[in-house]
Amino acid sequence: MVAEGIPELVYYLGFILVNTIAIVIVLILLVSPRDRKPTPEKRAPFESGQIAVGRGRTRFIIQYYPYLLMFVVYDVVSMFLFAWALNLRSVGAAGTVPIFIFVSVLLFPLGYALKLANKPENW
Amino acid sequence: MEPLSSFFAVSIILLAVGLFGMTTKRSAIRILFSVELVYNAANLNIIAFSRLRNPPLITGQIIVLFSISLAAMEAAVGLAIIILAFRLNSDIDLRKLNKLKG
Amino acid sequence: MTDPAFLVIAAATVIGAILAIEARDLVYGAAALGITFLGVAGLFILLDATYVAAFQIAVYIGAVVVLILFTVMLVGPVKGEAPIEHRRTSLMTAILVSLMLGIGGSLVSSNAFPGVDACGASCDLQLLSQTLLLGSGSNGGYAIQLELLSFVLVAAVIGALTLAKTERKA
Amino acid sequence: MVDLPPDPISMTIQIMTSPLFLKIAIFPGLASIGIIAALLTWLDRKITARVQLRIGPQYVSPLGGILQSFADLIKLAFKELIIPEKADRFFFLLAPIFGMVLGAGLIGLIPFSPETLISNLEVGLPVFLAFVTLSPTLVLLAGWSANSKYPFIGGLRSLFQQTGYEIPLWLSSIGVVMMAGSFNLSKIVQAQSTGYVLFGVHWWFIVPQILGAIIFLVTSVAEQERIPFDLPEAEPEIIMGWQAEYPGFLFLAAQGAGFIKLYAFSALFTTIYLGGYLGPGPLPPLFWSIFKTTVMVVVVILLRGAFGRVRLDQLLRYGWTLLLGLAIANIAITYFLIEGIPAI
Repeated sequence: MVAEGIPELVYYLGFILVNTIAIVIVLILLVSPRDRKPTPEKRAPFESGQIAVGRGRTRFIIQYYPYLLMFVVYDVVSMFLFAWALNLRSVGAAGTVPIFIFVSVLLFPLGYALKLANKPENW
Repeated sequence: MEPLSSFFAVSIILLAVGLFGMTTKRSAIRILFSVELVYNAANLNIIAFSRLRNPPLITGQIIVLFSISLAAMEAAVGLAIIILAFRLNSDIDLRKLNKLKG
Repeated sequence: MTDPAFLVIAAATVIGAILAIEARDLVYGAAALGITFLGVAGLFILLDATYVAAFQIAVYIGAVVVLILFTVMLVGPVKGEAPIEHRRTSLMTAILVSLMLGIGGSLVSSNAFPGVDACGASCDLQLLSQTLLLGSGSNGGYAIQLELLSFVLVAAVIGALTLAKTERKA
Repeated sequence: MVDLPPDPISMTIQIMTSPLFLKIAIFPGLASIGIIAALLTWLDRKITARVQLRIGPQYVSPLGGILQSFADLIKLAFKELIIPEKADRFFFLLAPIFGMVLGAGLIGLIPFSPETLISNLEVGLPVFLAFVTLSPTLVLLAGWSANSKYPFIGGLRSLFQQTGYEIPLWLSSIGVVMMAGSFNLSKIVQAQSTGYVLFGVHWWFIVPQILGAIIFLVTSVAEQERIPFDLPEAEPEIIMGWQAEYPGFLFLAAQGAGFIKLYAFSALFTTIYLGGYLGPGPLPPLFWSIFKTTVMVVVVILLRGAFGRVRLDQLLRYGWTLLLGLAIANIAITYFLIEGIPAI
């Protein structure tokens, strides 16, 4: 006897596997005849029709890095909130207080991150 | 069903790979990868040991929830340090970060 | 009898871990690390810890891998890592690794730990949040630890932000 | 007694006609996902054209050019596959294909009727949302791999946008979990038939969760990178963004992944807010789920005709202040709806 939910998971993983195989096969079947010796002009990056200058991976946006950090924090917060919400009716007020404190403490770094991200001269 | 010792074996291999990376690599990001691997080995071990009893110890799962959260924050701080080091030195090779050496 | 699902997931985990350390390009290393995290999540599912697996996918693959990729792309291509110089370090590592692998092998061969039985209703998801917030039996719950975790998170985030921002020259 | 070796032909027929295989292969699985993605492409073009007082595709087939996207598929499939110089081939090829797989994997979790579902996971909703979290990684890798400036800008924009709007999406769906007391999507649908009671009538979760539903709709449009939140592929600014360098079939895959995502998010909205397959009258459950999903798809497409595009800093500030605050407020309101207002 296996636990409830485990065979479902196997179906699901199988479904994803079948998807992958099907899409790859379709791609291989439909893949068009390739040019064996493409000219350099053909292989040049498109870049909105202009001649590419310099390295491709420049123009980095770092100003919004604080938001990325807040995403890490709030990912953790929302996973804990999910655990609380699942069992709200039996946990009741006694279990809600710690979660409430947890969320409200984590509002402070959000304020700091917003303040930093809105000042481009910091980055 | 799979014996628990197989899970311990996977955990030990992850730990060994992580330790190997920590001792032999020089790039700071690579060492961060190793630390994450060691974290994962520990988490896997805790979950596997919590299944040793039937019904399983739910405390093991809760410890792993905390551990994952802390590992995420450790990665965030570590990467911030790497960004700072890159800004100051334009290199993240740990053996070249020796400006504090007298 | 080895479960084929276990074999596939474990192989993906181990190969991902080795690639994460050894892949030449750091972006490939980060992607391989993501595969390892996904494999560990799969092993959690095989151990009936489904919520922990979802947590692992969301936090590790959703957040940590993205953050690592962002930093790797910011830092740009590394100019080739120099090979190991200190022979002593590599020797130590080799001894350590072989010792670990020996222990692992003996663990697998001896049937020290029995197979896991399916847990059915006792693996109920509701139990997790119940224990987390209120505790069960003599255990008083993890509310204090949760608050401590929130303070650690605040400290870590403010520290990381302060480190990463640039000081304006006055 | 010797076991007869099973006849391969009859075994194949048996497997091919088993309900699980039919579900995976036809509906709600592979074949239907492909056809629906093609039809949604047509619907998107047609409705947007009507909003802008144009006609839209009309030549392929008498029914208002309904076969236009199939014709496009054939055209794009026979285009030459040009991979730009210095591009990272592995991630360049992998990202759009894996995006399609991810979208199709989301469909596998949706219950279209009590029987028509591929997997009935006990942690269905978190798994759906956790899979959605994987997509910024893919878009970032796609933008990085092309080694060109506009795709890289698009990839980074997508990273900030999708991670920023992920959090209100999660927090707004927490309200549903609080009301239903389960992560299982089938149980969430069932909870809506016996769930919230107001004026002696059972209501779907859109009534007590109206604020959450609005936040969910807005953030899911942002996750799908559609107007007004299509900054990562903004055509006038950065020329399709991360899709700029994709040739023929890979461009089709990237676009198709977007439409599969539109379908999956509309189906999830139907499931958790609009009562899924529940509905009045003698009509079958399957009809109701498909009907409501279609309505949601049309609503999202109409948004495209009605709005302009926001700027990246505005987008992120709204997401992290207004939407996040409203989502937390929604959780508080839901808590008081369930537990009652405490007497002070």
